[in-house]
Amino acid sequence: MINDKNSQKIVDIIQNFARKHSLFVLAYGTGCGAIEIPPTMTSRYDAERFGIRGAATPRQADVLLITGYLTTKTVKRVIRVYEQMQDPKYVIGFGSCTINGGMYWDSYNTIKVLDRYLPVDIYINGCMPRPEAVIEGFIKLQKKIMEGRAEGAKHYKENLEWYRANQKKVLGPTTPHIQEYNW
Amino acid sequence: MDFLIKTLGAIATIIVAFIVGMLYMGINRKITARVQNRVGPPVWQNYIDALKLVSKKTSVHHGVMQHLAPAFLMISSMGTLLFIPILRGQSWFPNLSYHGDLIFILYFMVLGSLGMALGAGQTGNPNAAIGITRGLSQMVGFEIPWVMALVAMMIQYHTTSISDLMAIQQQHGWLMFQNPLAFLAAILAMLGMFRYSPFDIVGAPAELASGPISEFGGKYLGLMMSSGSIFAFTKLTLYVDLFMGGASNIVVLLIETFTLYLIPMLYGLVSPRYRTEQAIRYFWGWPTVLGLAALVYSVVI
Amino acid sequence: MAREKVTTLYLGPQHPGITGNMMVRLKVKGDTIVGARTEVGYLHRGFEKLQERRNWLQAFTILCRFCVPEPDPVEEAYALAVELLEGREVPERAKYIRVLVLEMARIASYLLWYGGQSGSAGLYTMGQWSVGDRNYILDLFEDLTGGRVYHMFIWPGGVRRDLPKGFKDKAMKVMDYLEKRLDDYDTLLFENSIFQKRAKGVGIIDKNKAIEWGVVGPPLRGCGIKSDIRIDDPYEIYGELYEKGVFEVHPYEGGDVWARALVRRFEIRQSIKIIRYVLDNIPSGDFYNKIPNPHKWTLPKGDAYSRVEATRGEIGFFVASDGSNKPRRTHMRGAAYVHAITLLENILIGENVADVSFIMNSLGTCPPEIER
Amino acid sequence: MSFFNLRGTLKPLTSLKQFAKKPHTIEFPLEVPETSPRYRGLHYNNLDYCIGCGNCSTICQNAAIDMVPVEGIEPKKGDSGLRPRIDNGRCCWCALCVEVCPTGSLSLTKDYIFVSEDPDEFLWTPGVDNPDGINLISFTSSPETSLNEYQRVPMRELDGSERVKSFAEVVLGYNEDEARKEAQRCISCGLCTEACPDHMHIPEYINAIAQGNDEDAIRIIYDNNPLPEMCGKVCTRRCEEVCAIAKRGEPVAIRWLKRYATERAINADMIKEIVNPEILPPNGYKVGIVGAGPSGLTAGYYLALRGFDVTIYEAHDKPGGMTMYGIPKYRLPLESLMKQVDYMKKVGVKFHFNTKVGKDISFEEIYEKFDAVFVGVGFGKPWTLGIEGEDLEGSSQAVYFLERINSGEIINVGYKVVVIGGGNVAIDAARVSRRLGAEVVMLYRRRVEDMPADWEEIEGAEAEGVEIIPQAIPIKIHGENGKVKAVEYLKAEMVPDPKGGRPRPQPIEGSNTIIECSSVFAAIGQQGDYSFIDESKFKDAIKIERGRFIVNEIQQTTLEKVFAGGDAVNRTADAISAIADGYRAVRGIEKFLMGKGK
Amino acid sequence: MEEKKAQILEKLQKVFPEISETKNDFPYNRVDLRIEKNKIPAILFYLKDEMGYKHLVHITCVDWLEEGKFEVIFIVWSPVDKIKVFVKTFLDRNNPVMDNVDMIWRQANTYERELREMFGIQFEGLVAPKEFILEDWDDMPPMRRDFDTEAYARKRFFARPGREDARDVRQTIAERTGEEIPDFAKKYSR
Repeated sequence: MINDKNSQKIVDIIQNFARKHSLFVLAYGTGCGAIEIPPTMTSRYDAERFGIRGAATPRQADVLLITGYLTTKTVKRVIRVYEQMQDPKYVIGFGSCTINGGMYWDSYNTIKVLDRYLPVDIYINGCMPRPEAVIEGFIKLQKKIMEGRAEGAKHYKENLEWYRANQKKVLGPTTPHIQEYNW
Repeated sequence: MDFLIKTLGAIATIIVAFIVGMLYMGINRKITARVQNRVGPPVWQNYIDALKLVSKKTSVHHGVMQHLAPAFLMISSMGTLLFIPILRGQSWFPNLSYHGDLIFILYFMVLGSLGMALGAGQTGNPNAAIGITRGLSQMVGFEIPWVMALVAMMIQYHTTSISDLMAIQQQHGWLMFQNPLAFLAAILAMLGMFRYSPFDIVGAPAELASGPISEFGGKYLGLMMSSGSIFAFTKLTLYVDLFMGGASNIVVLLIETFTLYLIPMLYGLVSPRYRTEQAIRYFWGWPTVLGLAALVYSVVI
Repeated sequence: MAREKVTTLYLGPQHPGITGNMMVRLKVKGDTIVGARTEVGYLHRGFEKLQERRNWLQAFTILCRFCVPEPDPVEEAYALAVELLEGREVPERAKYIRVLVLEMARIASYLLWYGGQSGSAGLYTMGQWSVGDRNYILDLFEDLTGGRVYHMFIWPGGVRRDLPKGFKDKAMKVMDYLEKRLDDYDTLLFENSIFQKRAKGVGIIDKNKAIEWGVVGPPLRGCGIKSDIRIDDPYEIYGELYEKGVFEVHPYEGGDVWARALVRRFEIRQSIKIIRYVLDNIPSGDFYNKIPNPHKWTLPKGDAYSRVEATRGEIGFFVASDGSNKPRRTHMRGAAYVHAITLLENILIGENVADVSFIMNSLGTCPPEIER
Repeated sequence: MSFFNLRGTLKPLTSLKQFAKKPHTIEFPLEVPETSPRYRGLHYNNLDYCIGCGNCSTICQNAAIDMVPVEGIEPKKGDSGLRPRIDNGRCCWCALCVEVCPTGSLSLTKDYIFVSEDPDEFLWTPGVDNPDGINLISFTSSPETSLNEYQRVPMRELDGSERVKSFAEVVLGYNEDEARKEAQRCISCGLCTEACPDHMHIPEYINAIAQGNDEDAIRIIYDNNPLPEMCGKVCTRRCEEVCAIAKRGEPVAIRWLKRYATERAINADMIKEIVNPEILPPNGYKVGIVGAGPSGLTAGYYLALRGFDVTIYEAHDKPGGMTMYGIPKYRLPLESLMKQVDYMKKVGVKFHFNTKVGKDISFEEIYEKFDAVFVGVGFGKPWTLGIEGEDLEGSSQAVYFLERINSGEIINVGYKVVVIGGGNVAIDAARVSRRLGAEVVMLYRRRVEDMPADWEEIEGAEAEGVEIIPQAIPIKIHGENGKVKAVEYLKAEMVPDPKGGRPRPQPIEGSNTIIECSSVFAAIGQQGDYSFIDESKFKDAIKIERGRFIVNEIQQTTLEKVFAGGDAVNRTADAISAIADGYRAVRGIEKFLMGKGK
Repeated sequence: MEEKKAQILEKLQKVFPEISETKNDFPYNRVDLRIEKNKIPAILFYLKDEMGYKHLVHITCVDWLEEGKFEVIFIVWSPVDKIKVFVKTFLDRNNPVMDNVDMIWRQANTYERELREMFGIQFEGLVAPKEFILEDWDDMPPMRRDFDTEAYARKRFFARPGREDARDVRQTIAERTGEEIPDFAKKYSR
């Protein structure tokens, strides 16, 4: 009948389907990109149609939206928040500044390349990306989840040392030391 | 054999309650969306959410109570469900309803919240701690009119059994017309019980992140969500049983429960949240007055 | 509830109730706040440093990131400061278009505030409506400036583009729609007894101390003091408009969240009036007094400070030039800089924990403006 | 606040009526809303219009734009061959790059969705990677909205009627404010430097002027052009032809700016003081230069700076060659040229005037005496018309006419002058004749737009009352008493060239027209006169082809000690090319001699 | 307004003869004055309490690196006079110390914290947490002119590789044509 491999496949498909259609986004406006989140979530664009909704705390969230630049002070919190989130978790880089520094490319207080510090699944370009682009980004993420390729969290765990080294370079002595952070 | 059927019946009851509760929440989201001028998620969105939450990996450990809290909630909601009659005069899903006793149910309903309180307390999240304080305060608030309404009926009909009350309503008509004061008090208490706006002070996102459940994610949250939907259905059925004489078949039950469900939902849609002390003052205001009046009315009658 | 133990509660930086990315550290006794400390810096990008490295025009594109919900007053403040420093004239038509943009920005910002204020009170329907309707204003912005959120439109010397064809009709339609919707908002929010209960008597600012404490804008008008940069230190055509009675400034007594809400409710309608007037009476002519090649555009040595009334209050821009093509120093004064730190720390004491984000919203806290 | 606010509780419930309204949600992937007609989305670059000036890359405060070579785009004059590449990980969509694009090739489109898993994908070349963007263009700049100033600061000139009264300089030059303003128009791309035969450091000195630092400008100008004031007045301005601004407007007045800067130094002492060149100690080599034309002077000056012992032999009594004798004084006053030559004398260049090589001194002598020889003899001999009556009195070559005028002779040209030709020499002859009080008619074979002369010159001539008759081919000069009486010409029509070149004039039979006149000047080109090397020793050693010396890239002729430059070498036949040749020869000679020494 | 501006200066100069430099010929409502740093609290007190300049608009600082000075500027505004007064003072860049004024306006505390952090100006008597905006900052105060933010950013953060093949237009053309741009001209290249 159904062997283990096949059943695992079916389970995966069901799981991915559920994960794809139910994305809880952590309400953390890290940068100016947060300004296009309310329009995306409210009546005009209504991201809830896709099962995207806000989650108040990292424990409940699936998606970490990095809405723009991260200052060195924020990046500590973001790393902590990311590590508090439960697998599977996804990171969306939102806006130009997550890709290569954006307009803060020469600023002394923002990180430039997000994927050195956190595994990023999807980049949405724009400054600011319009709600349509944000939704497009979510659709791409859904596709990636369905194909089972959204393995950022796994990659992070496997390459933790590399990420930690990069984080340390920016954060100095206050890099979070424990991976499992309890309040 | 009888035991087996009863067990299967109980399971079926829980499944139906889960499905219906989730469906109501889905409809809630849809109606909310429409009032808010938007399309909203599909009705089955909550099932997907629950499925996803259950499929998540969970690797948080704060203590034993934290793991038990969702179980407490589940036991409380399922237990309550099993102790109340679903349909009147039908032998389907009788479960334990013949043992159903209002006073017992009153206590059983609180069990979940207490378990939750212990669990959330163990997470050490200050938001959770404040949320619990608020939740318990609010419970103290709405329990008073709620208990008063129930006591009024107990006094009026000299019984604490739900089945008996349902039987009485068959003869005298619905209790909501027999003792409208008690019904009003109970409905106002129900607003608090459902924790929709303006009484969503426990999990108020803008104030406390999500309160007691701040530290619960993944499977725990999935369980809580499921138990919440079961509990919602349970409460609605209880109200239908108490004030609308129960339902003779599943369609009537759905209509009646949904009508009741609309009240907290629609009111919540257009109301901001009360502060904790305002909420308590609210419950100790008109609802309590109504409850007292109901008591007096039942005594006089 | 009546525990006497003082606990510390961190609100933010990741917290759904906080406006933007900042933190308030609260000392709480039961539900009552006994001490508050604002901690900012989560959004500091060193804009002023970056502006020093860019020439006068390049520095202009950074401006709208100073305060994201309402970028135009910052652009206006910078343009005004540069114009004051250089003595550059702005064509009349440009002034009208600027006022149009500023008032549109004011409406957009107030609509966002409707969402924030009611959302922090748990009334999400309001936010869904107003933030959704805000998109109509953003559509207008898109037609006019080419940008939805970041307009980068008001620049030294005038504005970047003229009004597009058919803009007036479209804008008028949006204004009509908004006026209708504002009545809906009133039904839902201002006539709501629960909102009134939440808002009255909360977050009171002392009228006598208000000016000294640096309160500006709607919070100051909410203290019953008639103060508005648009009429006190008029810029563009506001002085003229005020004299003609196109708009009014109305203070409300009380100093609480409710009074501030009323001020905003009143002003959003005034903005619609101004927009109608501007669209009807806009003169023809140039919209831009062209600056020279931006790489070689130098400003005379000196400094200037300009002030603009934004929805949060007074926005100011200090620029100092050493005679080169780059600013020597720019320094922005945000209203939130005072409101969200010393004032907030002050008025939070004695309030309920539940009201923190409620009060923050009513003050118009905007962290990017504080940290820049 | 009443204890129970019934209205306040119930009124909000009426909001629930919104349930009946249709939601205004845009269901995005299903319906895609149209963005506004001036939306600032992703870039699009029209690769054909783009000239790779890089202005977009410098205005971008995010350093988001790189200039990179693109396959299929060859660099040429006026096109750097580079195209902007956008790093969308930097771009903030401010569209300043569009506002400063001088050609208008860069624009933003309505397309704004750019989502990818791969962060490296955000580095892309607009126009190459999104060729269909041309249909979506939304945010563009027009000359009105652009940040570039497309209007040149007008140059003040004497009025046409005023000009013909004297030989006073027509162009008055910029004053300080005008010069600053004009200099600010320059976007410093440097495309012009490639078009300039001498590769002057144009953006640098214009920037110096714009920043109010005229002395630095002069210093930069003198770095590779020792006759800038002359260039500032009469240069053919190949630089302005490729000016990036000229794609949509008037080019930056590079020539006038140079003129402005160099005129700041009012005499030779001042030039020396400002330029303050570093003169290397004598290195013992001697270099002889034949001809004090632009190329010879240039070579002389820079060789002197490099420590060579330089001697210039000039046939005329004044330096400058064609620039002295061929260019009328209303364009290039004597003083300005003399000022620069005086300066050269100050840095140690030795002159022998009135010394014609081949007559007063033999070329062999020079060849033997010096370690290297530079020949910059120019084209002194004009082409003849080859028509009947050319040798009549009153008919002469425009070049000789100008030469005589410039040496101070007073010539009576009579009541009406016919000038044949359409080049700068022809125009000069015509305008000089106007100043001598004659009516002037110009005959040119082709159309006015085909005239090789500067359009400014043509306009100037017309403003002064010169009549230009295009498509006229002279066939005979009628004489009376050995004097010119009239010119007969045929009208011509333009026929396409079968080889694909520019249209050629074809005479129309029987359209003979006769203009009465008192003088005829022919100006149809010159050729070289190399009689001075007609000695057998050099005749074969120095190869000449089609009237020009054959030189390699360092201006070395086939005889290794002899270098050549100017009109006698290049085909462009203008002063700046001659200067460039001279400058190149300096480096050649230096390499040749110093390399040999080591 | 011109009269009022003159009056203000006159009045202030009477009380504070130390005022060294004044300027009130701006075409708008602004008066400038310069005073030595130890008189700052006194003149601000006077402006606020005696003359009605109750609203502290701004405190800012300009770094004149070449002259070795910090210029601290206080801008105050009177809702009655409707005039801005700029009170300026110079500090020695090597020893930037001045008096704290947050007892006059509480919000000055925030400004002073910022200036302390961004310029390293020490306000004597300022009570506030050490860090304001930055966290674990280990370099010189970043708003000083001699702090090179780009170099710092390059040192501390990563930039995405792949853009090294960018060419400078001017350089490319110069290379192609063999033009040698002399060193003294290079500062004018773009």
